[in-house]
Amino acid sequence: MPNVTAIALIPLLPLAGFLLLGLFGRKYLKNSSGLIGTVLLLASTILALYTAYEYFFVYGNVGGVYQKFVPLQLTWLEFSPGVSIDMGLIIDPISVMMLVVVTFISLMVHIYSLGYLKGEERFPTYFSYLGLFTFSMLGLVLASNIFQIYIFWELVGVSSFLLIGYYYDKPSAVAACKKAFIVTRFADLGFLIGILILSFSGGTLDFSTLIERLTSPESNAFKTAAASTFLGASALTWGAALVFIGGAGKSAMFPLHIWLPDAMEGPTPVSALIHAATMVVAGVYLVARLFPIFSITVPGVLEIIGWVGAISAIIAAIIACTQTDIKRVLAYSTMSQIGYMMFALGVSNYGGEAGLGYTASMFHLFTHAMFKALLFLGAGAVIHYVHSNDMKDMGGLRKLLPITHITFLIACLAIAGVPPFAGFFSKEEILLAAFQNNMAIYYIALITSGITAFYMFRLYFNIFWNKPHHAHGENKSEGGFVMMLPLILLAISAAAAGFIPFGEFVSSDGRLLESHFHLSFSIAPVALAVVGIFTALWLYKKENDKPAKFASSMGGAYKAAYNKFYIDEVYLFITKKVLFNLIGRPAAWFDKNVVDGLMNLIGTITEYISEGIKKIQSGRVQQYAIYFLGGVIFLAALFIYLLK
Amino acid sequence: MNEFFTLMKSELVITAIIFLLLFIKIGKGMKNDSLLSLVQALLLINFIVGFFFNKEGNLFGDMFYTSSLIVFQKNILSLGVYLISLLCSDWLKKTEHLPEFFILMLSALLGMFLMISSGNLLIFYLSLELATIPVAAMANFDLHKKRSSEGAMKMILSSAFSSGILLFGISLIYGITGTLSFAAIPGQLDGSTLQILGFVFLVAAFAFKLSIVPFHLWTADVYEGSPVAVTAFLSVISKGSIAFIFITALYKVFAPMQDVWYMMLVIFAIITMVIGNLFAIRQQNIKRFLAFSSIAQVGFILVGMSSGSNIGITAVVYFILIYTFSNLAAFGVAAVIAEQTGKENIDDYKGLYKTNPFLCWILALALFSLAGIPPTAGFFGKLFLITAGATKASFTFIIIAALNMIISLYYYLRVIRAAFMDKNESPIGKIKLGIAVKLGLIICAAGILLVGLFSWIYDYINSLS
Amino acid sequence: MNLLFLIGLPLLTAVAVLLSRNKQQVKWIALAGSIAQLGLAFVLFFIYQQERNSGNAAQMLFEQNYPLFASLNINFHFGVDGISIAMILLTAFVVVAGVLVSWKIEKMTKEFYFLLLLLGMGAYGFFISLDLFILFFFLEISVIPKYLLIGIWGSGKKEYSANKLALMLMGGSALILVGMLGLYFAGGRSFDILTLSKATISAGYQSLLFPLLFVGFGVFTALFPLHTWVPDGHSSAPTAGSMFLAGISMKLGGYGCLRVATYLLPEGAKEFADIIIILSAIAILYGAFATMMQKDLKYINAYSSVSHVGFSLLGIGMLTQTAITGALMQMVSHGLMTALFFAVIGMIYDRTHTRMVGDMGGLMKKLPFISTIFFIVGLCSLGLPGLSGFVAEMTIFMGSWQNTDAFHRIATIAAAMSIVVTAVYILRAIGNTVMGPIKNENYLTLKDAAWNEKLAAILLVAGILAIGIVPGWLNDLLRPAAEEIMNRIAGK
Amino acid sequence: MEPGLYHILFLSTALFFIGVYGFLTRRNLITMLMSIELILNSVNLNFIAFNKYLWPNQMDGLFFSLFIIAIAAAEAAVAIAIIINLYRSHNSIDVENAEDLKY
Repeated sequence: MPNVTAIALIPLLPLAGFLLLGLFGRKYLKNSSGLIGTVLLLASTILALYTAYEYFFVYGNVGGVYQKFVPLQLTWLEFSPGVSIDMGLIIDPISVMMLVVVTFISLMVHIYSLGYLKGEERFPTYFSYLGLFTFSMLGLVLASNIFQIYIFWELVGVSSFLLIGYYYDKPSAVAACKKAFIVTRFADLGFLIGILILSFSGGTLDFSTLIERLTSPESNAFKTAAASTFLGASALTWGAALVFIGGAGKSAMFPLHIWLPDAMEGPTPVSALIHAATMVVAGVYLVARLFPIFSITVPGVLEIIGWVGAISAIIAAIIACTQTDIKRVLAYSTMSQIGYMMFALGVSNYGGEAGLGYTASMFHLFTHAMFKALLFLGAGAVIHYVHSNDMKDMGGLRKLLPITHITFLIACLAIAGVPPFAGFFSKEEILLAAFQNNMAIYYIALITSGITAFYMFRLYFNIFWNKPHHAHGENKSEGGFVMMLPLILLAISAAAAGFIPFGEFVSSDGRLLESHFHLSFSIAPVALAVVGIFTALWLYKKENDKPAKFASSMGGAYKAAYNKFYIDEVYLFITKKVLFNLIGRPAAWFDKNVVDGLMNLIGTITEYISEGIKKIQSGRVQQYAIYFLGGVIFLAALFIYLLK
Repeated sequence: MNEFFTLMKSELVITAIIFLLLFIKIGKGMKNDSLLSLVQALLLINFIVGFFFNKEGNLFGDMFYTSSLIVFQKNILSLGVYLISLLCSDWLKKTEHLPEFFILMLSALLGMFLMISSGNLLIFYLSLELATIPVAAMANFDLHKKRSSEGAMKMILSSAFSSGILLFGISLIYGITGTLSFAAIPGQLDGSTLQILGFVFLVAAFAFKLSIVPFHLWTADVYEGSPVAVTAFLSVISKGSIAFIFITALYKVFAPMQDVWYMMLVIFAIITMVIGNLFAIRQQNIKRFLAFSSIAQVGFILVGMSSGSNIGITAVVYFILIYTFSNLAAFGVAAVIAEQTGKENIDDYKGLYKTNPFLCWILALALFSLAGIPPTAGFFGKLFLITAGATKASFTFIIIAALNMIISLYYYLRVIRAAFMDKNESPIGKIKLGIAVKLGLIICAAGILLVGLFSWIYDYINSLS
Repeated sequence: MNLLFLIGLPLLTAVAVLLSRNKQQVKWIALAGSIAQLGLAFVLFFIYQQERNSGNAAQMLFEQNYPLFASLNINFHFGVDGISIAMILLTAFVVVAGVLVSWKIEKMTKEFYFLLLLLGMGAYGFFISLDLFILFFFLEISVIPKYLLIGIWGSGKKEYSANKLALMLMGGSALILVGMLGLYFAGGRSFDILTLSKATISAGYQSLLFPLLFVGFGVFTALFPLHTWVPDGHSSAPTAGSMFLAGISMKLGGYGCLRVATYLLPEGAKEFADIIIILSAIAILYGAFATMMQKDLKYINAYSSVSHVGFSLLGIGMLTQTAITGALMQMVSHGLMTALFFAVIGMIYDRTHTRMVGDMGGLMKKLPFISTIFFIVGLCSLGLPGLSGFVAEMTIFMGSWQNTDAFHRIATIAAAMSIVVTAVYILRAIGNTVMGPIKNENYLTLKDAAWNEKLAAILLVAGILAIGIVPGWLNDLLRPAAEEIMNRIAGK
Repeated sequence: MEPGLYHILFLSTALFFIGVYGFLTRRNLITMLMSIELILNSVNLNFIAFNKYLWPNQMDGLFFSLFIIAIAAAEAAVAIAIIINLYRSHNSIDVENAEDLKY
């Protein structure tokens, strides 16, 4: 049986770190803060690994099926009998897997940050934010209740907001964090309404009950939900679709991805943690969590998911080829890889062999976390060295940054899907799943993997080869042990993670799913990857004008891609022009002039009248007498004629 | 014989004081200060005496009639007179004809007493004139001020005119019913046209004295023209007395015509409140301002009166008690300021708080009480008036009444704003308050704050009516 | 326990303040008094819980009934249920905070604190009275303090705002008064809420009285389109004044809308529910959008108050138990939040001497504490989990969704949209003031919060967190009362 | 023929309105006062007539008219005094010159 205290401690330790450093860090723990945070996280990492071991090898598997445990569930807020927000811990394959990923990556980032942000003014604040983020992410992962996941969802959002805006005096950073928060918030609106619909039709907020009620065709909850339709789609479909919008927002799926590239304004380790490995895959995790419901909705929300994922994957890949800011390149590649995971879910089905996509998606999530974190941290090391994000300031660094160079190369090979690195296996399964279900998506994926290889190596060559580096005077080392250790560890896992028989642990229905390889199948993608790599080699190995020519030959297409297909501009138009000028300004004006004006008008009218009637008081006794008589006559007439 | 003394005791006391003053006048006379304090003492005695050996009964064949309620009303009036003598002592000290002033004021008071307890149209008419003519003379007491004499002229002429109308009405009623006694008239009434005509003429006179729109036009001019003491007397004492007798007239004498006068009261109430408020909004002179505000207050009194039941009587009497305190407090402040600085405009009050916080708080209390805002007693007074008016449950009427409270609040706030908030480089200087004035103001403030919370007062009045 | 303490203690404090000699004395007496009130409120809270746990299921606890105007059947009738307790706690918190933040008041300190405490007393009295007349008395009693506080210690076009506020509120009270009298005569000459709640009033008569009472109280709680006193009033008032206005006074209105209008006139409520929903939905969105355009921090919060209070009215209009509970939670939450917001704005203003968002920037560097509080309250206002706003709003949404028809659903979704707009304007405010580069060199010399400001802020934050992190207690407090109201509406 | 009630009532009413008319139109304060006397006298006529023709067994009307005459005298006395004082300050007894107090 799961060990509640151990599991509960996993998120609580980072929380403790957050409180400790947040309250006292600034004054008392200025120097020790980094260490405290790291140690606490180390502890929870160990706990997570322990939990994972226990679950997968001791108690988790009952009769060949990985069970779903809810060892702890406290009522937090009861809306009405049966419908309540519970704070619980859920233990099942994906949550345990995520526990490991989150804690491990977070630990790496903590260690790395010790070096990366050394001598920072707000060192404690930074680590407290990291703690907050890790806590909320773990809470999200462990959520046993759909509203609980929403709560931590929001918390994750705000901690990412804080971390992106860590350099709060940089206007671009402020803009970026606002953008990130608002865009995801907009998506969360969908999520919220989705929750309302699902919980109302399910009559509960608890995941297990909800899924059970909404997926068993004979339960009346399912019947009513399926029966009550709006705009041709059943309540169930609407709920699932809206929930997915939330997920798409967090996972930067097209067209809600615009915040992700800007989010790179944050410190690089943060990007590695939040915007590569953990938070951005929350959307995938959410869909996986509610997968049974998604898988039975008609018309299939899964199809939407699949297409959204595929489109995001390819668009992001194309844009990535044109960017020169290395972090932005990585950001788009992240988006593209998450696209993979999404459509992998989209092409999957619930249960058995058909559930391959699900497993593949989770697998890719796992490996991607490793190598993408590695890439970011490597990029961080580079940036730390050259003090710039831009490719043109780099080149020929392989001598100066040997370790970074090697690890980065491994990561590139991994993401490019070159065997035997991790990316190869996971991507392989995804392609297989797509191949089995949806050819169109399969081809898109195939092309994308080629492009992926190309832009990753474009990046690699531009950083480490190309023009020789003009070392500007100082000749410092590449960041020291604390920064190199994470790189190495991650490199190892990025290289080795692929050999984990993932299907045995994680599958849509908890049953074993052995993944079998057909070499014939994997020829195409690998070949494409190699082609991509060699194109990159040919274009960028030496400094030359081929890329420029190439770009100009593409003409408009290149320009469009370079400008991210002008999606930002569209958003800008909607917000600035429509929201502010067409709604906000009129509303403010209306309030100031019409509503307020009415109130003042009443006053003015009163005074006007009182000015108008002042003549009555003429100051002449005789006039007064006339009014007197008038009154008398009026009364007499009234009572004698009218009221008789 | 003995009964004669107990029943008419207040009248007798007043008469005694009047004669005493006469002798003093005829005799070698007294210094103003000592005379003033003497009179204040006497008035206090008169007020206290009012509480003892009260009996219910009537004299001279129903011509004079008194009850504990009437006694209570008389006490309110004598309290009011006492307060005036305190609050205006600055001005009184300066007048060279102090005894005459008090003789006039007290004979007017005597007239009101008789009027309240009159049981016969003849006595009513006589006492009404007794209550009016001296006041006209008082209004002219600032002999050298043009405005004073103008105000007095307007008052005497218009009141003479109104009494002419009144008499015509009385003569008609006499012609129809053949009797003048309040007790006998109701039996004779059958609502014939001529009766209504007579009734309307009669009511017109009441309306004139109560300054109900459109019979109110003399009010503001007279108030502005006459000295503050007289204005206070007019706005509180004579209004109160007329209101009391008006109730008796409507509820007792013209009871058979209730549906007629209910209608009339509603109309009166509405236009009086509205016109009074609208005029008050744009007044600059504080006395004139208070004149119109008191007109509006009369409108509220009418709302209460329209109920036509005991609750109405109680509400009106209760309100007038509170109104005495509130209005006299306001007038008291106006009086000291006018007397010591000669300033009577609201704009002159700007920045008053800097120099005279005490006066300002009193003023604020008084005005909030007039506006009917808790914790002041005015809140209760107004609320009960409206409650009484609501017994007939005609919503529009009540809503109009309630909405008028907004306008009135608006102009009361104008004064408070001037006193508390507005900047002024040359505010009114520090004002020295004599013992008497201070005492008067404190009594008023106490009344404003406590009468509302001492709910037994209301219940007591209710038990009387 | 004797509820009269709740009125007596503030009164005593106020009198003591009047009698005290110098400014220091005034402040300390006021502080001590208000803290004592807070203590009293907590004592009341715990005793109440004990009573309930010991199975006392009476609708009102600690009832007291003294005849006041016997002949009119007006009584000093006091008693508390969960709603009152919650509101009393809120009031106590805000009063202490208000006293603390106005520590620096130099002009007419004595009068200031006197009026402040009087305002608090009015609120306490209002929340415990079960007799409409007394209720109305305490509602009106706050007019003088409000007017003078804004007019004397205010800023900007204060006289105008004070006038507007006083008059509009007076208008509200006028309507309430008429409705009250209508109830009085319809319910057999009684102002007693409990008696009236048993009385049977014809549906027609109810739908005549309900608008009067609801709109009347609505004016107090910024019911669209009668909210226009809110922006001017709040922005002109002194810091503590705004805190009291938005934190307490607006809640009087909401409480009245629920306890008097909806509870006593269920038929009327049913008839007008849709209109209420429409108005409040408009208020929510419209207020939010109007906020986006504001440049003055106080105006931002004032308009956002319009939007937030709209939620509680929406909850009332939805007429489901959950929604009403949410509405009440929103009142408490908004009270604490907006009070804190105004307090922070005041702190910033005292230092930068501007409230214009455009002129600030980078306050985080020099004012870390104040900025952090600003962050927290901003996040609370945009409904971040773990802070009170989230709990209240979600409860309202869940409750509203229980109405299955399209109209209610659409209204709910419309209201939900405001969470995005809220995020926009809050982040805009935060981004331009707390974050960003420092625009003005003078800001480099600013001093962070003093002890009194810190204390006030921490107090309110504690309240916000207490609701946000463990909402259960508040829920349990309010739910039974809401149930009672729903039973009456359902005609049980 | 001998006059009946209605003749007298007619006369008195006419007198009343003449008085009113005079009060409303005359500029001279004294004249206005006199027109008020006219009104009062018409009332006296009323009382006496009613008393004689309708209620002969009581004397109320007669007494009332006596009192009216007395009061009228007192009223006139005060009024004249005031008018004289007005003349002192305004140097005229024309009502139109005494219109400072208005609005």
